[in-house]
Amino acid sequence: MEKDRKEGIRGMANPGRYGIERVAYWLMRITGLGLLAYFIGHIYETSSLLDGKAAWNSMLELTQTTEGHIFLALVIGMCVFHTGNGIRLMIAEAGFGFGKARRPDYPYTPSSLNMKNKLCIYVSIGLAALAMMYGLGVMYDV
Amino acid sequence: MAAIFPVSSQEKHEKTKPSAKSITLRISKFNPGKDHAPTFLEFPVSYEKWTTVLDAILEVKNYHDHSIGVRYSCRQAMCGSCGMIINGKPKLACFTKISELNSNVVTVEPMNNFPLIRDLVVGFERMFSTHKRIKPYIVREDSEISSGTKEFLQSPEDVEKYIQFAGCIKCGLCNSACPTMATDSTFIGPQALAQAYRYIADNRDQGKDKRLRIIDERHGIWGCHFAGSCSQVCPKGVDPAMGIQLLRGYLLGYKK
Amino acid sequence: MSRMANIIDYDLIIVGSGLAGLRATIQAARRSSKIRIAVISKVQVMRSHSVSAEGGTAAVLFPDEGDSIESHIYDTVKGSDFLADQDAAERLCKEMPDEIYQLEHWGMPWSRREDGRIGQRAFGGYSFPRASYASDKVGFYEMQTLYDTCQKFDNIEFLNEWFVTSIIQNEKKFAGITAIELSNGDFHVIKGKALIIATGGAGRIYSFSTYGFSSTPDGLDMAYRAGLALKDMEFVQFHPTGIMPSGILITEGARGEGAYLLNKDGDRFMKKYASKLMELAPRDIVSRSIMTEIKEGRGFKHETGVDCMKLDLRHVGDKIIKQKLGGIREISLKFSGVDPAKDLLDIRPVCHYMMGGIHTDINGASELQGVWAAGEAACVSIHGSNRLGANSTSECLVWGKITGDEAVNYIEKGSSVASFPTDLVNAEEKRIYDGIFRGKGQVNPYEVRQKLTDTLNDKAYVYRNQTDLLEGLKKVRELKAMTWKHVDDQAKEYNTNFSNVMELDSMFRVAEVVLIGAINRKESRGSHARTDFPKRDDKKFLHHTLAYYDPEEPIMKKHPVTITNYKPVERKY
Amino acid sequence: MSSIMRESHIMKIHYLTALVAVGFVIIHIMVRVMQGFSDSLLFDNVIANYKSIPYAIVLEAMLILISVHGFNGLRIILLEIKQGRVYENAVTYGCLAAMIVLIAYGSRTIIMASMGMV
Repeated sequence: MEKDRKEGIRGMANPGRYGIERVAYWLMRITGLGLLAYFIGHIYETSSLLDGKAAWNSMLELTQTTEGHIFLALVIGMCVFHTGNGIRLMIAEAGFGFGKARRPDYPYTPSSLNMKNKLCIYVSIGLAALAMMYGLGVMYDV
Repeated sequence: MAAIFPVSSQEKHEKTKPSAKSITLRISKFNPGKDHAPTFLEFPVSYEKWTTVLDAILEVKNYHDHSIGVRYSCRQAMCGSCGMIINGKPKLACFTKISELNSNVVTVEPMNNFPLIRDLVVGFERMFSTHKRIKPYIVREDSEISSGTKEFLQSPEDVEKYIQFAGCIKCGLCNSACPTMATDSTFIGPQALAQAYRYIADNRDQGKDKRLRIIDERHGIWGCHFAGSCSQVCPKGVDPAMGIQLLRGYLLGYKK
Repeated sequence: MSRMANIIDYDLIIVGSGLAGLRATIQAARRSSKIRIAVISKVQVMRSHSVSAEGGTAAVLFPDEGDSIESHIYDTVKGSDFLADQDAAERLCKEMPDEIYQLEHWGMPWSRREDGRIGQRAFGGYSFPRASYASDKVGFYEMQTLYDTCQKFDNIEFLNEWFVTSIIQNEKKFAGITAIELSNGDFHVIKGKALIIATGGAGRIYSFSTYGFSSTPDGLDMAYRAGLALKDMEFVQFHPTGIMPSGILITEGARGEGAYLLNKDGDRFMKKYASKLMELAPRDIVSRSIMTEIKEGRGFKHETGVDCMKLDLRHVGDKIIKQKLGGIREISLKFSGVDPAKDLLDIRPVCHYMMGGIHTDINGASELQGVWAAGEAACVSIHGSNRLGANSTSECLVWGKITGDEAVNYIEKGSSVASFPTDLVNAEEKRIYDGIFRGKGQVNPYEVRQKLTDTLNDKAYVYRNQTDLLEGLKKVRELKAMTWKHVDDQAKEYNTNFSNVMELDSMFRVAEVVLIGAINRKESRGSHARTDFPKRDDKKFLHHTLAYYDPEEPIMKKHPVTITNYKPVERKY
Repeated sequence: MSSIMRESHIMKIHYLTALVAVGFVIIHIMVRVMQGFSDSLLFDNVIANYKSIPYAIVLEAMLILISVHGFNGLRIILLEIKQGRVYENAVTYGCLAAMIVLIAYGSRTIIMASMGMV
């Protein structure tokens, strides 16, 4: 057993025991990593331009599949969530949106976990879902 | 363990009387000096509506298994000794009533993200040293009085600005819940950061720049990603997450 | 010697890390950065029970508004039922204002008045509202301020969770201590030039107690075994308002903010017993009044079957309660399920403080050269037979500072011990390892502890009498004779079974001193109320009680009370 | 890296790159959607896009901003997962190197395509 008994990645990733803020934290990481992976892939994908039309078209064939479209829809979702939640974090991390510090009354409800923040998280998730649907609509010309 | 006899056979101890309500208490036992892996011991415990998890653990320690290692003292959520994981979440044992857990099984384990000493007892050396690192005292030249000195004036509103963060009892629950501390044992942690804010927000203090410099490093304040778990588990309403975000306002230049 | 591998060396050893211990630590550390200080405690720093002090710290801060040092001294002496040493009380009251301001300069979050000055509230037995407060967590904030201020110094070392077992001396001088490091079970010898004992009170010898579990008499007992006298141990303060069923303290500050005590008829019965101060009479009087009401059938029954009384905070209002009494609001909501703004609290007198302690002079010096005692562990005696609320944190601060200074003076004079007495270390090792750790027996020590503490509760509570006290002593001795001295957990690491049995061992010796002192004092004075001797008897008993250790039975002696300006008169409130 | 820069400076960059990149990404997507999604993917249309210098500049800026933001994010996550001098240096310089390589590789596409070297 490790000396520090750190919870480890499983503890970090397990969002179930705490509130929606912990879920948001976890989604932020996953979407960030996902977007970075997509971004690297996208750079590689577009580099096929330089090898001419045939190379470009065969690359397109690889990505213009059902799986490719679902993946792209996911990327849109990740992008929207990461942006929405990211803006929330930037505002919060600058110290705005908690009201004032004050003597707390039992039972304690931390004002950093307030409705404004929770709402922003839910809205970010909602917007991500809408954007994914819209994206799929565009890709399938609905 | 030797058999334990009652003091006299007629006088049965009151506390061992079976009551209508009872739960199974599962206690994590692990002595790194002797054992290879943690095991759980299970004990039936009867309870009343005011029985706390600490009461239950001590009942077991006093009458069933003397060897249970547990740290406790004030039993009124002021000393911060009895932080542990109760049914999966970091809580103070003395501040958690069995009746409010709504569970027939209560599992207690040592806090995560701290080195284990034995059973439910963890080592606090690192947390105490990070607390020391952020200079948790009033920094100013005239902080020692001479005869005839009166107080620095401070309005009730000035006190409100930091009093929330002065409630920290150093129980370590926030550090145990923190997702960054789950993998990064060099992270300064919500406990120390909240205390850094407590002193910076105090209008008697002049140590802001020194403290900001200390926390503005690789495993410093930016290791916080505002998952809010620290504030969720804090038994005293300290809200470390808020303190940390307010600190960042200074570092990002929004606040002077 | 097999175990004696660990010898550590410091200049100043402070045992106990509560208010008095930390105040002494800072005083010594700021006097000289060359002095190496060890703060040793069986709990971690900030876990000492000082953190649970609630109501306030008494000091005269507003002489311009009608308060005076003189009045504080007289209130303290009168509160003590004239058993206090008046020179000590005077010193306390004179030094206190500076202590309040010093704490404030170190960051103490005192509650403030609108004009920005430190707020004070009314407290029992005072003729002026002079309890400086920080909502109702005064002890906690004071501890935090002192602990945090300790972090400034590099010559302080905290030995957290070391259980000190004995004082080692040679040629009537302090030489060192022995201690067990709880985390790994190692036995250490710590040499030092000076020792300050600040181990607090011993209220866990009572089962219904506001004290934390760690407030056992091992510190007092260690001094007692080393030949130091315990003074006035029969005076145990019962705080009127311990909440049912846990016994957690509901601060006197609640009554300071206006709470009423009500009996079954809905009467504020205190008007019968202290028509002027009512609920804010000194604690001994209020506790006796509650017990009298209960005895005369005007009490309540708590659902546990125990008699109790009601505390009414409803008219104080939610706003004030939240602002000034947030701590007790939390306690009553959590532990008793009662909102003080809406319902009455069930309360009962509860063991809260020991006026007695290690016998010291006015400088906190004990009878052994190089050893001082401060705080509740010491008996200077400021509180005589009954302490006023808010004077205990004051005492911790003032005598913490005084003993810190005195110890540094002593160290700087360069007095040292000729040779280190290893035979005493051997004897101590034998006592704890052969006598306790490897002891044999069948009786459950925890059950014995419960019975011992129940006995004190039953037989030496608010009202006492000869029959009860003698029965109590007999019962305690019967329990002591049982085979409870054994440790079933033989592990080295964090063995609290071992420390619990050592604590129990010390509880027996100190409980005996409490009971014998109470039996000998055939009068009623302050907290010691005898139904068979209901009057104070200044002719025979205007003296302190000293108890010296003897393996058979404590040797009891008398010690004169210092009276300077105030002749004993009848107490009326 | 953190010996050269304070962590708060890095975080300011992290926030700023994110905000600006969001703006450019919106432009990027709008341009594509206005063209019609499938049409926008046709080889000739894509090359035509690249040849518009303002659009190429948008792409290049986006490439740099997202690379900086993304690899800094990756660095933060990796530094929190494990600690130690060697590991931390490897992560820091590894991320920096990866960032540079990706920017160089992407720039090659943008520059060559916009200059018509296809």
